[in-house]
Amino acid sequence: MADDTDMPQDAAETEEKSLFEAPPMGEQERMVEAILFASAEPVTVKELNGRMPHGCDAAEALVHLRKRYEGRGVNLVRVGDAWAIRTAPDLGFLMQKETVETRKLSRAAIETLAIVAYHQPVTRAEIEEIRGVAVSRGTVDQLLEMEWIRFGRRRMTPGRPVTFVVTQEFLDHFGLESARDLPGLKELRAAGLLDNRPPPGVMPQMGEGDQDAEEETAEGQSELFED
Amino acid sequence: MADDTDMPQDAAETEEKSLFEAPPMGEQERMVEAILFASAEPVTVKELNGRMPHGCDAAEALVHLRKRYEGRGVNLVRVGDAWAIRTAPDLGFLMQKETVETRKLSRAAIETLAIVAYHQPVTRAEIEEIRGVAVSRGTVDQLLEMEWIRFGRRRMTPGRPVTFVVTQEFLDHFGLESARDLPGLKELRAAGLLDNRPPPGVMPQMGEGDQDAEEETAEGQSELFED
Amino acid sequence: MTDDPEFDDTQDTDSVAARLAAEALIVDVDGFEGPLDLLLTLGRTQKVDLRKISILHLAQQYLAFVEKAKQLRIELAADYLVMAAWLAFLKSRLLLPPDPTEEGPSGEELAAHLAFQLERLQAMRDVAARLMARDQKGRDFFVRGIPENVERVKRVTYTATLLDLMQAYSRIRTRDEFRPFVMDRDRVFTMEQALDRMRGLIGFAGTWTDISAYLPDGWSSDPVRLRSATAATFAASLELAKEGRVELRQSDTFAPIQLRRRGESDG
Repeated sequence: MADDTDMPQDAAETEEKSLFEAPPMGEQERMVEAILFASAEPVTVKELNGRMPHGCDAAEALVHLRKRYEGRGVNLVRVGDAWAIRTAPDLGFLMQKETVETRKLSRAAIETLAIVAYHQPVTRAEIEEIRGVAVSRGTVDQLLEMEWIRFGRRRMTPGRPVTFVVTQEFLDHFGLESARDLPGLKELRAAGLLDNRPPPGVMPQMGEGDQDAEEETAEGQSELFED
Repeated sequence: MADDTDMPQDAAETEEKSLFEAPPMGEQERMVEAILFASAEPVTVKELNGRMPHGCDAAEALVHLRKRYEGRGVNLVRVGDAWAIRTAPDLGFLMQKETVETRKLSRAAIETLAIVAYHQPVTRAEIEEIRGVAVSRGTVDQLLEMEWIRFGRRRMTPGRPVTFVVTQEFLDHFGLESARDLPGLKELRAAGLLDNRPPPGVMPQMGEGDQDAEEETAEGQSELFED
Repeated sequence: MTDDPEFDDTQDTDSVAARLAAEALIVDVDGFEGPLDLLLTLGRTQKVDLRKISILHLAQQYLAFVEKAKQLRIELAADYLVMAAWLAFLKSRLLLPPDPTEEGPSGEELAAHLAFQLERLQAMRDVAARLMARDQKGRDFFVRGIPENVERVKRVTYTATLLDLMQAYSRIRTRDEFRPFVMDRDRVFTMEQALDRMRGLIGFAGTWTDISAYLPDGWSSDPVRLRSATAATFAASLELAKEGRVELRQSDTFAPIQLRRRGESDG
């Protein structure tokens, strides 16, 4: 189209003729394409014809061009009685630029996460029991969405409640090989992370529904306490 | 997410995999097409990749897309590290309506621009040495304002003079893929006309009239004139 | 010295040569961008490749120009005179046999550099013209007329450190450990207690009764105890309404909340 390299010998004659004859359809299509691309607003067929050389048929060129853009990343669309090139509707998501903002996890979320990590597999009721307050759906959803916790097996107790466990993603984020690597209470205390020193001999009471968790963590912790 | 409690392990794995599998190249080409059509400014490959789904290869998609638009009414052009869609230059006659009236540049501004383009990074003193006259502040300001030149790194010589380089906007404006494609660059280099050849011994100092320039460039100049 | 004469003012070589012959060059002195520009114009009159230019001849031309200006009492800018002095010095160096005791660059070296400067300036002017002759954006080719704005989407990611995690856990467990010691249960009336109490009483609540009537005895004098009992009783009422055992009503905001047993017939 662009390369009319094989111009006939009698170029002068052709040129003179072309003053009266419309350019080939391929050329007209290019013209419509360029005009629609550069225009600040949709262009009517009438205006296209007005801007193109005499004898052009913008309406026909539009038909060809529309076909050419079918299924492409941009399409030729009709806006009233005018035409414009627009992003294909399915690619609208590309017209967004994401900026990521990092925030600290809320206290409720970090506490819930800590309970899942130390007591997994743990049911929602057990989390509430340990925290002493209800766990909002939003908090659990947030942790699920972050892929730090996931659903574990259902507990084989009446109501078959779902349990939560931490994910590999969680372990990766916190640089742990397994949840068992989490320091136990004694270690936390030694590190000064427990503000209040309970009377000696008093061990933390787990929630009553917490049998599994108790079993699971006891081992992990005693292991840690050995050194 | 909430209800895939009983999702088998391998199903989860497949889903994770597909998140990291790039869309087919044809789809990637459409995406690049949509992004470039939507932008009046050139878009870098890096930004394209950032906006496209994970695993996409914008550089390869660009190769295909460029071919697709060869000879069309709009073309894919490279501008430095970035890409843009521009109307074909031979159709400029259709765009009287879109034509932007640019401020007429003075001869001094045009020569200064050429010197920056061919000698970049170049200090003000070097521009003055080449032109044989002081460069007025207005000339440099005009080129900076048009975003055709910008400040480059300071020269690591006494006085640490600032240098000027041409911008992506300059390349875009003159339809250059890179500063290496400047017309006649090779010939000039071959003829040694781009060498920084210090004048031997005593030569009259150029551009003595301009106080500003004098202050700013005194050190740069003396450096150039010392041997 | 002015810096920005119009670009279009570039002189046609032939006409300049003609005017030089007529010494009209001097009238045009303001049109030159300094001595180098003038030298380049003079050099072009030699009608040879700039690389073969005779610098000696050029120096003579320039000095003749300055001489003429003096005769015509035309004020030349200082840099034209500096250049004249330097060219006079260069001319003498080029004409006299080299003095081996003299320091500094030879006349040939100085002349070669001047020739280089002239050639370089001419080259820059040529490429500047070629650059401006290129297709230009907004004149020959055009950008997208309806660019789409890229919407900025802010995505928030949450993060926490291992320390946060451990501190949170410590906080919870510490609270657990101290619960028996710190909780002042004397002043707390729980919902369970209220429920137990109300379950026993609602059987008799056939007519609308203010729920405050269900407060336990001895809990209404101390404000803290009253608040706890009221809250527990209200929560228990809601629970019972949820179970379908009672009905609740309130005529207005802050109006008394009334309760009555739900009859089997309503069920």
